[in-house]
Amino acid sequence: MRVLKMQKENLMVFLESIRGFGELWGVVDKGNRFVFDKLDDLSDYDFKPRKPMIPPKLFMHPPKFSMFRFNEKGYEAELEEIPNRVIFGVLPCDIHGLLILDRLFGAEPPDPYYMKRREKTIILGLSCVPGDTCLAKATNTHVVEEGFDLFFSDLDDYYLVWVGSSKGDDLVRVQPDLFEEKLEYKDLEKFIEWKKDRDSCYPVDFDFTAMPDIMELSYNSPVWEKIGEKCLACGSCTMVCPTCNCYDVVDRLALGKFEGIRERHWDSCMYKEYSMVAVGHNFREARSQRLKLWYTHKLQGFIGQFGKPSCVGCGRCVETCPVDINVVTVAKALKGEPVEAFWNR
Amino acid sequence: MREVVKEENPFIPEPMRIVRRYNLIDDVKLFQVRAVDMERALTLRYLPGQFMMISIAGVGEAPFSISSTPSRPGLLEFCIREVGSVTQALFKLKENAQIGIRGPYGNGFPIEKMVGHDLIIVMGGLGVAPLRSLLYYALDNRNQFGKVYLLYGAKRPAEMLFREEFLALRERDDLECLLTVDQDDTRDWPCHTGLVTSLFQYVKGIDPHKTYAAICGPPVMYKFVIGQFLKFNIPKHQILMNLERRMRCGVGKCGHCVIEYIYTCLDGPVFSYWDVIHMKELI
Amino acid sequence: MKTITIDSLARVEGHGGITVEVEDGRVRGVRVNIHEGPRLIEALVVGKTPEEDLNIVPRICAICTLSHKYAALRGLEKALGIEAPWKAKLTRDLMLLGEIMESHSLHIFLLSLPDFLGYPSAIAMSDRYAEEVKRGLELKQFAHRVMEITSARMIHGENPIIGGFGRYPTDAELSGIKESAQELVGEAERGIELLASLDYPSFMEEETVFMALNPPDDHYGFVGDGVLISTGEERSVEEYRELTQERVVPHSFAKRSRYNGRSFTVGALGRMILVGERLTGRTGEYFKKLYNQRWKKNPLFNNLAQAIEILYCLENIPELVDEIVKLEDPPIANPPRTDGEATGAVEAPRGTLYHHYKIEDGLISEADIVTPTAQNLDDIEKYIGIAAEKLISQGEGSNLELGLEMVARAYDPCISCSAHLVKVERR
Amino acid sequence: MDKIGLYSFTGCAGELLTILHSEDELLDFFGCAEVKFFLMAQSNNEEVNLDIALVEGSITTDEQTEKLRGLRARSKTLVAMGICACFGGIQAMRRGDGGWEKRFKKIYGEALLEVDKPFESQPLDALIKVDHYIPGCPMDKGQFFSALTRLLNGNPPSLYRFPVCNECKWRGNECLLLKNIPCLGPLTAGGCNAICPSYSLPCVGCWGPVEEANVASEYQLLQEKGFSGDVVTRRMKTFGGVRMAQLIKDVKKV
Ligand SMILES: Cc1cc2nc3c(=O)[nH]c(=O)nc-3n(C[C@H](O)[C@H](O)[C@H](O)COP(=O)(O)OP(=O)(O)OC[C@H]3O[C@@H](n4cnc5c(N)ncnc54)[C@H](O)[C@@H]3O)c2cc1C
Ligand code: SF4
Ligand code: SF4
Ligand code: SF4
Repeated sequence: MRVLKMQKENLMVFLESIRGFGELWGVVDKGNRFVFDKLDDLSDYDFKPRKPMIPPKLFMHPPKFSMFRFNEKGYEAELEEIPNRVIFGVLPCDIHGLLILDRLFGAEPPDPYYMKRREKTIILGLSCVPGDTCLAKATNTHVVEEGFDLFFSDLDDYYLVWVGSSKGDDLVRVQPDLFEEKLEYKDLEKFIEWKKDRDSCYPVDFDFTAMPDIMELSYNSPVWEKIGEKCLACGSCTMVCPTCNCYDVVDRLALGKFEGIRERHWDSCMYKEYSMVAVGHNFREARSQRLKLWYTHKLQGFIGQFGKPSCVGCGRCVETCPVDINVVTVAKALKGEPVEAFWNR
Repeated sequence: MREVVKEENPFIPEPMRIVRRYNLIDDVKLFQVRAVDMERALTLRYLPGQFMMISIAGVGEAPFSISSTPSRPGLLEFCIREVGSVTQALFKLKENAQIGIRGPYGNGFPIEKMVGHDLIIVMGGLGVAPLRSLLYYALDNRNQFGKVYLLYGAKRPAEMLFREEFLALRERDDLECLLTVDQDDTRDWPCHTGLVTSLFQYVKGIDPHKTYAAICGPPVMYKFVIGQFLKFNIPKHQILMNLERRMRCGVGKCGHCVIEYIYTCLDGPVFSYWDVIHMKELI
Repeated sequence: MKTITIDSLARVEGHGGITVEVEDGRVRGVRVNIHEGPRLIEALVVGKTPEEDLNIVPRICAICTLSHKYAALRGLEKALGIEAPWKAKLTRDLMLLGEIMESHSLHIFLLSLPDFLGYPSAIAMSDRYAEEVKRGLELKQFAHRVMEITSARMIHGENPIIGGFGRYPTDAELSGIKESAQELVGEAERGIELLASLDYPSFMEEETVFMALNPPDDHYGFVGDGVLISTGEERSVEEYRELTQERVVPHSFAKRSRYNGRSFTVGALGRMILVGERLTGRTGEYFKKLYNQRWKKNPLFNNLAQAIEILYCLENIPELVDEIVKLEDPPIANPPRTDGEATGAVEAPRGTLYHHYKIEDGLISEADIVTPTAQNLDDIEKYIGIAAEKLISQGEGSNLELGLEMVARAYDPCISCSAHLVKVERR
Repeated sequence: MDKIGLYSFTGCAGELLTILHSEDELLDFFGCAEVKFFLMAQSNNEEVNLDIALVEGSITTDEQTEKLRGLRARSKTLVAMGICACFGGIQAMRRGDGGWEKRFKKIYGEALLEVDKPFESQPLDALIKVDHYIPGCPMDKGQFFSALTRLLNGNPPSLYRFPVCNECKWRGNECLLLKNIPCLGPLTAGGCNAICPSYSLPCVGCWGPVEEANVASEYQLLQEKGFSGDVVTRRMKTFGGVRMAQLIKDVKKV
């Protein structure tokens, strides 16, 4: 992969220079929460890595949008209003999240809503330092090789910039003098040093490789009942998970004339109605069954099919679930390790 | 213009017309549907066991098995029970009304593998919907299959779907058509009375390893029927069943039909008993 | 004897009616019967925290939800010894302007105008008077935005809390409404002119007593701690019990008020009469031009007073916004104590609204709420009586319903009552 | 064209006002159906057979009970709007504690009322069959029109059936429960766009309980966070009406 070097002070100039490629977005600190917001003014933006509450899936797969309109004459897709966007500061785990969603939405037949938005979104990745809840090393998603256009590795006074796509290359070519083509040996050395350092500070280390077997064996484990009893079925875990994609669909009509939209909005497998079918039969009436689905889906099914979990280790469920039901506590409990969690009290 | 959008957008339904509708029983109707575009109507290909998403603008979408056989192109048939909003809206539509359809979706029956085998088709209640397609496919391509058994159970004679059609099938000598009702409240039911499993006594002379079994019906039925097949020594991967799950997209995106990481809409709705054994949630 | 029934003068909050008994052309009795089922809100908030009270009391009435919120806040904060940050105070004033304007434009354009112009509803009116209906809707919609950005939603917004706000409106939101306010001034003026051009019949004219809060610094406004009375006195809001002397009447779930044995009127008309002279700017000019002695006798002028107040709101919102954006978001003020007793009052769209609380150990032990409509009911009865007598003596039998209804509606007692049908039963 | 009627019982009129406040839709609203009864907006009202009756408010007197029964009898579809109609509203928050008479006396004293026989607040479905529920205090105008347009087309409404937390996350809010703020989002029907948490304020439950409210778990959670059981149940009951009272009772039984 092409790797360049950029002095830190050039980043702002660079981002200003590529505004022509689309709206510039980044993660901002809104007092007590991190969210994606438009960066219209970079003058007091600090370009620090931050983990937004809602992962970047929301750009490709918005919480709620209209799929198409209909009227007496028929259906017409609503795809045209998608803006070009440049997202700065996407973290490695979230890039992995997008790769998993790419696989799902890109599979035959590709989902045009996701694909179109993905196509129109430029991903500028940014290296991070793990926080208290990050477990990306355990899921092997702390490094990225694809899924971005440019990736900025922060080495204190400069960035190493990995060019991950032809569009990324276009970006670099807008003002090539902002980048240094030639990397010296000590740059790579520094990078390796940095990586070693960073990898050593993941607070959560957990071995997921055995999970499929453990899940298989713990199908009847009392853990499921226990977490099912405490789960609030609030769905927060699924909303914040970078690889959760479930959605529901409703038709909405206009008043007074036959015209309307088909709306797609995020849904959660934690909700009771999720698996309900005709005549009220529910395949997952109990919360424990729904939780089991989530965890088999993330930690068993995906590993079985693609060799890795569909958990990307971002730690959001760890941060989000009010009753401490998350990949770490559940996986530990299934392995028979002691767990200190609300649901276990 | 819309053609282009449609081609790249699998969520936009194609316009189709209800050609005819028949009352089968109280809350079940048969809908005959044809693509508005005649060429599309004649070239639409599908497999028995596949399903389509029927869309009523302003109400929503729901998956329905195709009940007609691909061996008779032109018309699509759906056998539909009125249970909720989409089906209610559909039941209100008159002949010639336009609806939207997407599909066909799902794996369908592995016809290529089934060719050359004996067939035992077991259906209960609305389980007719997908299996009728398989049945007529086999009858239309009669020489490709060995023995063909049809076992169908309904609660009462009045609740038997396609009753006249199936009663007539009993006249055929290339098909063993076994019909039963749990209870004969009419007192002139010409066939068997008893649960569908009790029909197995009439299934004779099949070579289990050269037999495919197909089941569809209410969830309670599977266990008992599968038990019978196992007694016959039919290999587990040759026992096939159509499953139902909630579905919003039909193309593996919305997540509702997922079991572990298996999407019922992509990898199903036809599964083998072997799948069921290693995927606990399947039935 | 015949009985005239205004069948469904629904609510102060809900359902009721007006019965007029007439014998030999003389009115024997007028009764505003409030059948609205009782909700016992004042009893329900006992044992709750002040925060919970703030969730509950706005639900007394969806039209004056923010007035209730504000009056309760004033009472509760006073009781707990909280000095709300200045920015909170100004933002609350802004939200109240929004509510007053919204309520007035709804009342004038959708409920009252159809009467004057001879239509059953604003919708029916919208063919010929599309302009007017559109104007009303535009003013209303703007007022909604003010309510939304300050309180978080159109009805029952929870954003105003003890000691401040959950989140203050952003500068962008504020400057947005400032701009729109300036754009709408012309619409409000055309509204005043339309109302000024109407014919105000005089069949019920008689003087009465008016009350309104006395806004500080000789300004016009809707918040204050003193009550001005048209008899020339000024009292403190803490004396509200004496001022309103609530009593229960057998024919109504709504309580009644009298001052020194006399019925009285609160609301836009009262405010104009008592503090209208303090108005400045375009609003002041209109007041000077239009105000006259008939206003003191004729409740129908409440409509005109409301129209002038709409302009007042529009003229004041930009100034208020300018002041608010200058201030940093302050932290939420915490209560220094957990016990206390106090009365808070604001001018709601329909008049003075009192919230009195006693708090012990952080929980409310007593609550008393006096709504403007409860205060106005006796005067409504009085004016309906006069009107009925006069109209009957003039042989205006056919216009009786409309006449009585217009009187009731002028008070804008609460929205539903103002749109109801009058039935005359002749026995 | 469908005949519809809008009725109001004991409450704050929040639902009918929500409709009246829909400036953009108001004219279309009156154009899309024959509005036979809407006291708040028109004076030419008629009590006739209806295709759709839209009812707000709870029932608190004998006269209202009679009226509601009559309305049910002449309406093909009856929709309860707002938590007063759906669950009894805030005036039902203490239902069943036996103290209603006392509270009534507290407000009205011993004065003899001739009006109508009042009783403690009841949701509509305690007295008649309700076909559809639109929760909220007040209901959301978008949800209302979405339900209405579907009904006018002869289809059942399709309202959100998830808790407040869903939309709260759509809006990227950090969960208040994690900050020890007693948010009732997980127990409360969604559809309000998670307004309160988006203003850093706890959900007070004003939309009434969501279908699957895990009361026991939230109760325990809030207790662990230092809120007394009293405070927690009081909060849950404020807007939860008879449904929440039932849920709490069920938990206590276990
Ligand atoms: C692959 C596949 C093939 C199928 N083939 C057929 C077929 O051939 N024929 C056929 O008839 N069916 C078939 N089905 C089932 C069919 O898809 C469902 O019956 C259909 O989705 C019902 O749609 P609806 O909109 O009418 O019902 P919905 O309105 O979605 O209601 C469905 C059920 O959901 C529940 N529900 C919905 N709303 C509420 C509410 N407000 N409160 C409580 N519960 C509620 C109820 O239990 C209701 O019965 C198939 C399903 C699958 C997955
Ligand atoms: S696991 Fe936690 S976050 Fe997810 S639904 Fe349950 S309580 Fe909510
Ligand atoms: S539900 Fe809320 S908004 Fe509706 S009437 Fe009751 S208190 Fe008012
Ligand atoms: S803040 Fe409240 S509504 Fe939002 S996720 Fe947390 S509990 Fe749910």
